[in-house]
Amino acid sequence: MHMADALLSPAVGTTMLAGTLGTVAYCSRKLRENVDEKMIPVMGVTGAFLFAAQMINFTIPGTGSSGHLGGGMLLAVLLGPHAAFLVMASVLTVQALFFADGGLLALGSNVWNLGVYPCFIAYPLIYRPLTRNDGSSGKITIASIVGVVTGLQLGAFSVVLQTVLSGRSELPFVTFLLMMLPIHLAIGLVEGFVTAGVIGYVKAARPEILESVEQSRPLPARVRVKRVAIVFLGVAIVAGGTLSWFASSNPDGLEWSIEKVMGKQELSKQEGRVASVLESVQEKTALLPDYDFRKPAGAQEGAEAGEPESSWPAGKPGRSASGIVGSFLVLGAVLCIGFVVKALRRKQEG
Amino acid sequence: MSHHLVEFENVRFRYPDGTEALKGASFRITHGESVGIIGANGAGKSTLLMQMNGYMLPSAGTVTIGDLQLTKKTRPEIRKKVGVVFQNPDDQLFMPTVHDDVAFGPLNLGMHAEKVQERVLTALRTVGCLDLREKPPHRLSGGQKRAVSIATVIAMDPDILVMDEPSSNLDPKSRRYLMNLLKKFEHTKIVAAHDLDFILEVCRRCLVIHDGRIVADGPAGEILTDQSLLEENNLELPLSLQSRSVPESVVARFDRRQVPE
Amino acid sequence: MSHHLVEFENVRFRYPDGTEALKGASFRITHGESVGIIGANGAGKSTLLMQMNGYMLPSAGTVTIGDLQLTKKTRPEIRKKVGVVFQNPDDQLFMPTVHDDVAFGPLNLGMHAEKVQERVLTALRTVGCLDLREKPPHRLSGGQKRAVSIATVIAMDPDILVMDEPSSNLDPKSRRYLMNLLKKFEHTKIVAAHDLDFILEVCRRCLVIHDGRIVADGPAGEILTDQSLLEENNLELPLSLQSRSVPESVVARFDRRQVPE
Amino acid sequence: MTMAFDREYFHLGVLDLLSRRDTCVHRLDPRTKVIATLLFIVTVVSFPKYEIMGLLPFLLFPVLVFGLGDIPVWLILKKVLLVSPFAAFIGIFNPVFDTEPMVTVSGIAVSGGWISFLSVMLRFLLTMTSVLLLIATTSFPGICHALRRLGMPELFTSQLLFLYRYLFVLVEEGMRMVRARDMRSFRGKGQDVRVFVSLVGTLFLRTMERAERIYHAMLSRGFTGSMRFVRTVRFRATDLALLAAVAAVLYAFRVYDIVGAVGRQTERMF
Ligand SMILES: Nc1ncnc2c1ncn2[C@@H]1O[C@H](COP(=O)(O)OP(=O)(O)OP(=O)(O)O)[C@@H](O)[C@H]1O
Ligand SMILES: Nc1ncnc2c1ncn2[C@@H]1O[C@H](COP(=O)(O)OP(=O)(O)OP(=O)(O)O)[C@@H](O)[C@H]1O
Ligand SMILES: [Mg+2]
Ligand SMILES: [Mg+2]
Repeated sequence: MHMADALLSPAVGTTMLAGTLGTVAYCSRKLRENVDEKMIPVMGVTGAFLFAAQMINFTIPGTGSSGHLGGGMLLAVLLGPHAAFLVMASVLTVQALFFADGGLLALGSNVWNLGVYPCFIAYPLIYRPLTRNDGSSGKITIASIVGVVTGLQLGAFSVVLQTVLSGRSELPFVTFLLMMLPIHLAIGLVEGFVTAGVIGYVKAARPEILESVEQSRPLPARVRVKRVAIVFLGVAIVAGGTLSWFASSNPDGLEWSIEKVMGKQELSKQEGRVASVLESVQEKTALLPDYDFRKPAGAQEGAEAGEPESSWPAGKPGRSASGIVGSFLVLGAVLCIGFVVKALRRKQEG
Repeated sequence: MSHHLVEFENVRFRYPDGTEALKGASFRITHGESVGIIGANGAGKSTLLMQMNGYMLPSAGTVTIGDLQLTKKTRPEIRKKVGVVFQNPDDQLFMPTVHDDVAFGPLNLGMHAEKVQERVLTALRTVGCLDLREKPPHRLSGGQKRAVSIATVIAMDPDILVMDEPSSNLDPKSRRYLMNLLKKFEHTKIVAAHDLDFILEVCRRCLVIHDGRIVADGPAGEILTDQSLLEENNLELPLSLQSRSVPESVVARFDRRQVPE
Repeated sequence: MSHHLVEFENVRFRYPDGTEALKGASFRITHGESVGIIGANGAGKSTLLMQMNGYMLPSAGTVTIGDLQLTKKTRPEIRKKVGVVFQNPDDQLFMPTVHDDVAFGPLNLGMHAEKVQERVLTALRTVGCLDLREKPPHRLSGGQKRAVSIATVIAMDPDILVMDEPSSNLDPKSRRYLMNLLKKFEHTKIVAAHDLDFILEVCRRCLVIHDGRIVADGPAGEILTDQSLLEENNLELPLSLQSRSVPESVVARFDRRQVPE
Repeated sequence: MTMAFDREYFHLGVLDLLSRRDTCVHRLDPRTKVIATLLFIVTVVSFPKYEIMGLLPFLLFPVLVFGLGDIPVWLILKKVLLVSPFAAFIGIFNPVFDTEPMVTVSGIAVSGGWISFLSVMLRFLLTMTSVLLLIATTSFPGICHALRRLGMPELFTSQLLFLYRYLFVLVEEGMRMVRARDMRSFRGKGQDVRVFVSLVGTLFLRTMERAERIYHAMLSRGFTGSMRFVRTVRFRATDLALLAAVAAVLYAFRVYDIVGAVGRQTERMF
């Protein structure tokens, strides 16, 4: 699933963008160091390939609905993780621009969610170890499925986390998670199966392609254990931290979300707490703090707390009427400007 | 035998980006005819062929194949009647082996395994590629790929065979072989090509398409010798009809030959 | 002018998978010659051309270009002298606009921006594509792509121009335009093609390659009229030299014409 | 279903064609447009959850670009609508979870959820339109060069250019293969995973062969590892001025309650 601009707060959006840019820089440097310049056309054309492959649909057995390929894991196997990440980033960039899949700010989140996890977690930590000694098709299938599912679950988890941290959607964390994870488990199973199939196909026809990836980008055995441990530790800390923080603000997450579904009894206070924790975390971690920097006349102080007091003139009917009148006038003015500009252009050309 | 009829009535086709590739094409091809379609690059030949089995549906006008008018509903029926061979055989051969590829269509028609097997072998024998059946398509030569891609289509036993640029990238011998192969088929044949000599050899009738419209329709022998018509359409006389002065050196050699031998 | 020399001495080449595509090819092409290379699909034409600018180094034997023997070290020098036009222009036009693409080579030669600009414009003018310079390659027609890909090579001002199947997929008019373009060049030209009429028109000399070996070498006019030699090599007489009986209907029509007009 | 592939492809082509027009917007340095778009999006997105009125003035930006850049409005809006089911899907949960009445419009109480839903949809409209307008007024290579000169690694931007160049080639290749598959498939038979796998596998093998040939072509023309371009577009004073103006207006729209002010002013007049 693609994250979208409209669901992001600037803090979350720019943080993810920065993380993604950093990873792009890191991968580019890595590739510059180790790999021949032939990789430039190879990566570009492979990106185009993935783009085309994603447009091809197939029928998912038993359901009749159609699926398509995500591709992060596939590319990691075929090109190695660094090149694969850059290709994923490029494909998502093109999709963001030409198909408005997500948007420009959300591009950071999307590349992170769909690129980092398959390339730097699922591939090195799951796929490679599982297919290490022999690449029999059974092992490839298992490794692909486990790898893709893991990557997608992490991605889905991130989408939920980013959405909730942004605070634009009312979907409670746990409910959202319960929606996303099972869907992506199903998607992951299918995609893992397909990925294994394509890897097998390529391996049968041109084994040297896969061999060259494994040879030119070996994962040194000893360093790996350490790196694996570090990465896992990092992930665990982040995940654990997030979860415990949620747990602390909502002693029982599930109950909390059910309460929200049923109706909001005395939850406003808790929500306020969640939101204020959120805000303070954002302010501390983000490049661009997300506080409301508008201070209009008669505006509310302490607005940062929960955001519920918007500029929409709550309550007072008189003010809401003026708001509606103003809205229409502004819209009208904008449209008029549009027509005038178009007319002027026509005249200029004609 | 009305089921071998192909009829276009004022067919228009507009690509979603607005390019109007067909601007009202009308013609009627009856059973057993062999028809060449010629025209400049971008004239609309491939677009026209693509309407014939409903890959694209006309924006206006009607296409009738046999006794069925082409619509979304009749499309699957029509696809069984009309077999299309693409310009680039690589696009057509995507299964792991030649055998799988030829069996793909018949299997999708829901035939029995035995029947499929029979079809596959017959089709491969017809195009002379029986020995290649276990090979992966990407290991075939250009000419072999072409022959196999024709086999994939005739394995479905279509009434009408449609081909886009069948002779491109073949060496002269393979091209000749293909021509002879096509001449033997009794299907209705519709062939689009730049290789006018090929058309002249294989087809009895010829349509000229220009900017999405049929601008000439008649016996191949007449159309392909009408120099001014051809030149208006970015074409020229088939090479074998172009009067060519044999280079001097050659004449000299011919003389030499004739004397001693 | 020894720097325009191309000399192959007993060149062998084996692909990594073991296919021996060249089995000892020897020939010598001197300054200003135009040489056609013909042979069946898979005979080794493309492989031969790829040795000329060192994309592949011979497994045995030597290739000499000008006064340099081809080795890993001399390769960059040799690439400046030998310009290769590929069979598929899409592979050759890899930059986002025509201008960028034509400028790619000269920029890599380390020229000044102004000099590059001049080269680009001259090259595009030569092939008649000056107006296309801001277009992206995916918006060009087949003939335009071909012309531009030739421009990319001549912008580097090579001494030797090497082309693989330049006429494939072109409509007859574009093909004719290309022939006339090539006839005007004064470079040493080496052209591999299945289109024997094209070779007959553009080249004065002709090599026949069969299974990785040169089996004939001589004036194009002689080789291309030697029916038995051609047939041994999966080829046939150029179409324009094939005696063809014009269909009866056509003769009838010619008569009709000659009377009233 | 059969045409879905083609349709997507054609949309790609349409935007690509638009981006090559020649208007004052198209002529701006791509860097200006990329930065301005990002600023725009961040500003729009920075409004709190229940904001609606504050977002309205921002419509001025797309409207101006539509006009000055001569971009067909319906075409872009159609694309935005195509994407928005997803927006609606996530946003629609707001009214479900947030049912507390927030305002009363002519006697009907409207919950906060509906307001924030509306707000999300407005954001969608604004951000999606801005991205589509960016690509409709800036050629993709232009954007790549902009990214390069804004500090993106060269390796990344170079292969992005290749991706763009071969997008059209490979998507067409894929499209033809899908056609070939669909023409021999009946009632869904032949479109299963197994066929998909060999289709994609074949496409990948062809892709790698093509990459090989391209690399050869590059080497033949003296490629030594870095992609060079002749620079054409320059960052001019106009660009700087424009960027400053955009930033100022964005800031003003963000900080001042324009809709409210207009509304109150109008009310006072009557
Ligand atoms: N995918 C597409 N999107 C938009 N326009 C297209 C597309 N495909 C073809 N066209 C346009 O439709 C017209 C007809 O194209 P078509 O491919 O049918 O020509 P053709 O006669 O087959 O040419 P060629 O001899 O080069 O194969 C051309 O103007 C072409 O640019
Ligand atoms: N990458 C490769 N790996 C292994 N064998 C190859 C490769 N490329 C070509 N060959 C083989 O080398 C031989 C010569 O091929 P080449 O492409 O040079 O033929 P060609 O004369 O150019 O044929 P065509 O007319 O079809 O282009 C053929 O047998 C071919 O199968
Ligand atoms: Mg065509
Ligand atoms: Mg070849």
